[in-house]
Amino acid sequence: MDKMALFNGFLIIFFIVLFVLLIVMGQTLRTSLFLRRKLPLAFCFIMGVTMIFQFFIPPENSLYKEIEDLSTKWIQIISSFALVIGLISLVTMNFNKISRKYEDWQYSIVLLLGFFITIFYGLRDGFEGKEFDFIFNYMYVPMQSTMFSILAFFVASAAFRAFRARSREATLLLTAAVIVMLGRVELGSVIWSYIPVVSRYFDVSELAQWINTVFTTAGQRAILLGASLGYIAASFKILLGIERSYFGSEE
Amino acid sequence: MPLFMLGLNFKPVFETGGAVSVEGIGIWIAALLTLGIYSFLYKDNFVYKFSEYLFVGISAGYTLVLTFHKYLKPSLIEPLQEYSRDFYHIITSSSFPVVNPWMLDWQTQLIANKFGTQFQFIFWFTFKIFIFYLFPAILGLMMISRVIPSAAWLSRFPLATIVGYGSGIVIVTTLHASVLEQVKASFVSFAPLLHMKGIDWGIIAQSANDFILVFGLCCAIIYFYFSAEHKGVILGPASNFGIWVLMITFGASFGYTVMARISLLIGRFQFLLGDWMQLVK
Amino acid sequence: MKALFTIINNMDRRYIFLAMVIAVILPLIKPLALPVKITPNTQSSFDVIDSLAPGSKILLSFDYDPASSPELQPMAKAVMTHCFRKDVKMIAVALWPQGPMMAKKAFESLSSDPEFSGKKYGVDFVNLGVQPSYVAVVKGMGDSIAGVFPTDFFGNKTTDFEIMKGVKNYRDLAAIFSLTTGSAGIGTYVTIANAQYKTIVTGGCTAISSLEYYPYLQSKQLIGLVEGLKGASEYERLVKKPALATAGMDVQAVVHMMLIFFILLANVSQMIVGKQK
Amino acid sequence: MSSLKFNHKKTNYLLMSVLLGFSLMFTAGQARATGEITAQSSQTAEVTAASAEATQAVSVTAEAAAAAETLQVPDVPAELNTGYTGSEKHIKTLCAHIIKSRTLASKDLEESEARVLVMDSLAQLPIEKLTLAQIYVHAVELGEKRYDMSHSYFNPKRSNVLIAGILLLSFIGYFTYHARQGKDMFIRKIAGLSAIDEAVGRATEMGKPVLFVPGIYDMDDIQTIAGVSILGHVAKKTAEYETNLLVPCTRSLVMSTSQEVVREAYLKAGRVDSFKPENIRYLTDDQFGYVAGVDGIMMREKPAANFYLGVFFAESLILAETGHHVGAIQIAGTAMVHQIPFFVAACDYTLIGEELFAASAYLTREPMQLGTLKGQDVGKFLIIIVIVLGIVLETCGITFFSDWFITH
Repeated sequence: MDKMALFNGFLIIFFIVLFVLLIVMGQTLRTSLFLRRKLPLAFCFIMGVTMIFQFFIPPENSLYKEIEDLSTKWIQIISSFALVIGLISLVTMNFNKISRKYEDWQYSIVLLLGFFITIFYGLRDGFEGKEFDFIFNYMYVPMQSTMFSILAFFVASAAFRAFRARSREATLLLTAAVIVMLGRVELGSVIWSYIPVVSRYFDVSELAQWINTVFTTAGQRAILLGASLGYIAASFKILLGIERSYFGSEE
Repeated sequence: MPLFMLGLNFKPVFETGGAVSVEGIGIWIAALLTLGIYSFLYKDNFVYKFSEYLFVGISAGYTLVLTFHKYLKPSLIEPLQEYSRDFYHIITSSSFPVVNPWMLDWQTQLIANKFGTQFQFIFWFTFKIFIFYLFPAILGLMMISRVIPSAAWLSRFPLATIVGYGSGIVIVTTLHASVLEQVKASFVSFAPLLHMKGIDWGIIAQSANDFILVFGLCCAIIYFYFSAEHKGVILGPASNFGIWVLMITFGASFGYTVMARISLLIGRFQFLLGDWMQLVK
Repeated sequence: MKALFTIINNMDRRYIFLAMVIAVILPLIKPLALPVKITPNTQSSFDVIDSLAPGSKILLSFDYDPASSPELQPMAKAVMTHCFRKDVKMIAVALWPQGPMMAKKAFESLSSDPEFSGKKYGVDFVNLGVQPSYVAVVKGMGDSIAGVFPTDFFGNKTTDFEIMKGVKNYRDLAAIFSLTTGSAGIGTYVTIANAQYKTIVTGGCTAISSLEYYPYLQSKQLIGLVEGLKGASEYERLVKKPALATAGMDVQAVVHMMLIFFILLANVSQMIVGKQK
Repeated sequence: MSSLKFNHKKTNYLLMSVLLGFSLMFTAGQARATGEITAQSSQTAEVTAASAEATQAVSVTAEAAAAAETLQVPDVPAELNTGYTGSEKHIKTLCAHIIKSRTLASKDLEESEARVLVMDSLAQLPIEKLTLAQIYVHAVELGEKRYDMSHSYFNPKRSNVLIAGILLLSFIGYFTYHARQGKDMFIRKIAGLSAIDEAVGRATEMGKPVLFVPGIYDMDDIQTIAGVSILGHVAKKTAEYETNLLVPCTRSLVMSTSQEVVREAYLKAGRVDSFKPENIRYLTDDQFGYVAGVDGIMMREKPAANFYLGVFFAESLILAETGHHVGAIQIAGTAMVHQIPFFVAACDYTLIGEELFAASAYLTREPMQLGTLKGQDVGKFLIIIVIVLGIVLETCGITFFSDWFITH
């Protein structure tokens, strides 16, 4: 047990030293255009091609699993580290807000309290801790599902505002929506039966089903196929370094 | 108590013995936070601000806890501990059992003199640790180097790695799962219509549906055509019809989703009216 | 007139929200029991229980967890209500780890109802808990139920209960009702209990997984299937005790109609206001 | 946004080497899949030698091993315990069982392949007194050997993906590199993208900020990257007009990338001093926590132009409705099929699916990017042709074409 603590301490010091070394390296080498521009693109290319290669390896070959494991581990580790910058930004921003007494600074205290208490219990006890469980079950989950359920209200207000027959397209949109909504519930069929002529020839739930199987399939498939081409072309541009605006500055 | 006069019977915070009930307090907190978030629908107010900031704080904390326990620990810290311990045991030839299967394999090979010298063993060990754990960790540290502006360019390496990973996977998986599958699903057969004897309305209706589906699909694809103006004999009407198909699709899937959204709302109100106010059983 | 429609046309969205809240709360507190078409699957599932003689025993299997409880818990309560009324006795088991908790909640909620105050645990209902490895459990019960579940969920000896007198295995049961989500459940009972012991199997499942069981329905290995919240509301309607499922379906119907009404209202007001402009 | 000097020659070599690599893999894979490659047999030889050693060492364990080995023989379905008569029905049942057998089930064998296995086993087994079970056991063993791909580097079942990929990518690649010769290409108007300038301009007039939401996924999703590249364009405009730009993020990688992109845009506009990194902030990784935070920002900062570009799920409508409530002009774009309807209903402009990916080309008008777009268009044309061809063949009862599209 003691040795483990020693090792963990060593690990932390090791990473700190590594970090300092990296910073020093970063500052001394920052003029190298090869390192700044070409090498990252090479990383991107190699990573992408490896993933494509992995896809074509038969799953029985142990290499398939190894590349999969390795790459997911890499991504997990990198994004775990990356989270730190986000959290640093969150915490410093709210600290600034409190110390400079910006508008609504009191709420930032709530935010930081919530943040640090959750981290404290979460890191101390893992997911099994009683306090963490309380925070999770009685604060996190209810707020999450409440925020999700707000959607129902917005569906109503968006329908009221947007589904107006201003143009031919909008009319199609609202007609399809109304028919499908009628077809989804029993009461809809009852109301539908009061509509003269049409109701004698079409059952509303069947009509809704028909719209779904014919038009929705066609429309969604078209979007999917188009988007797939977009995906492929964009990935192609990224892998070859044609699209690299996500790097930001060129210099 | 005016609430009792209204016939309301809220979840008690205290148990019958007088002890504080954790569940009772929890339900009260959850209910108040729920109402706090709903109050946003009326207008922005201090209760909502309180719930919002608390929610952001707790969920950011939860993200960190989750990342640490589910990703960082099992994929970096624990393996490093395990490997180093095993390495120490092997190098010192101690009697402690080696845990890691990979290291166990190497140990048996070392003992059987099949691995080569101890130097070679140390080399391969370092190599493996480097590839699996140190390299991604260095990339991660490079990401953190963003806090120092003059070394911020280092963060391009991890960024490029992640972007490359995503792009590589996306090319093959969309081809595999979207393009080929969706194209194949569009191969409808009109053979029943050709071989129909007499007039069978079922077959005619099926074929008509199939035709509308494929025609609508092609027109909607044409709507996405970029390198020509949507005018003329073919492109104009086709892309127009394509837009109609898309609009019907949007309307229908809007209408279709309403039910699922309301279910969520029902769930929340069942909690408020049932668990908290104990009005609904 | 025009002024009215102008107001409606630019109505504050908060009125819509208010209407929404009312449309959700009212049916929840007092179910409206709007018309429901009983589907043949629910009807035949109901008929299985309805045709049992008083005093006969069924196996009620709780094969779900809290995630599916919004759909399956009302269903469980409806079936239990039906059984209590017909004086059919229930042996509750579970193939999912959290199933026994669901069974416990359902029994507690029903036994607090004055209608069923005479129903006793161990006489009319028993909760045998859960055992791991569901295929082995379902197979084992063909030999001896008490052998697979030596104690109930609370640790009492199974054979001591009055309800277990004269019950050894599937042959002593009138039917099996499985409330299923996921892999363990109806499928397991059909392929083992029905195929080998010819016990009648019926059940209910979540709306998403219902298609899976249609082949069994066609081959008559599964008699009746209560599908999702809609099926549960139909079952509640059949036992004439509207509760959560009915309320849920009522809310759905009311809100859907309300939305359509709002859309129509918006279009009418738009037309009137737009024309006179 | 960036006028790159790109070394096309080198990229050409890269492209060629990738294609070359694939074709090598393909040939190697074919050779392995069909062939009894020497490495494989030597491997088996090794295994047998090893097991022989074991037998010599401890004979008792060898017996146990043998017993274990008989257990490993595929459990024969009871249906097969009858004599083989050579009838078609027998062969059919054999094939059906072989396809379903425990070890071969994962290989997705076709019936014709199973039939070949049966025929080969018949050729190798003695003819007298054969039972179906014997044939079954032999065929499954044969199949295990033949379809063992643990040493192959190419999965022939996925060759359709490879061919489709090479086809599409070569179109896209051809037009991309063809375009750089300076031919100006036409691109149709995309309303949502043309409205960006107008929206930012309106925000400036009203003296209110601009809000940009880059979706809820990380940088490894292409939609996020497309969104971030549009962010660069929006930032350029806000820098020119000196309008505040708010970018709340749900992933810290996206946050740091956005900061970099926006800083670059301000740098190019010569307004570095008005760049505020604290406006590009991280909230939380949680989907709804993020939505709560963004809603709060909208209610308090009252932006006049909202952009939602990237991956969106259920939060799409929550954001768009709140944004409309505060009176912002809203431009959305996503390829998430199920969320587009909500954006269409609640936003002023929506980029549907592929239009989001076309944005980069549309806004920068770089020849290479436009070329890629042209390649995509040819891809669409190709898909329509393939669908029509497939329908014609299917109607004529010819199935090989549609069979080729089956994915494994």
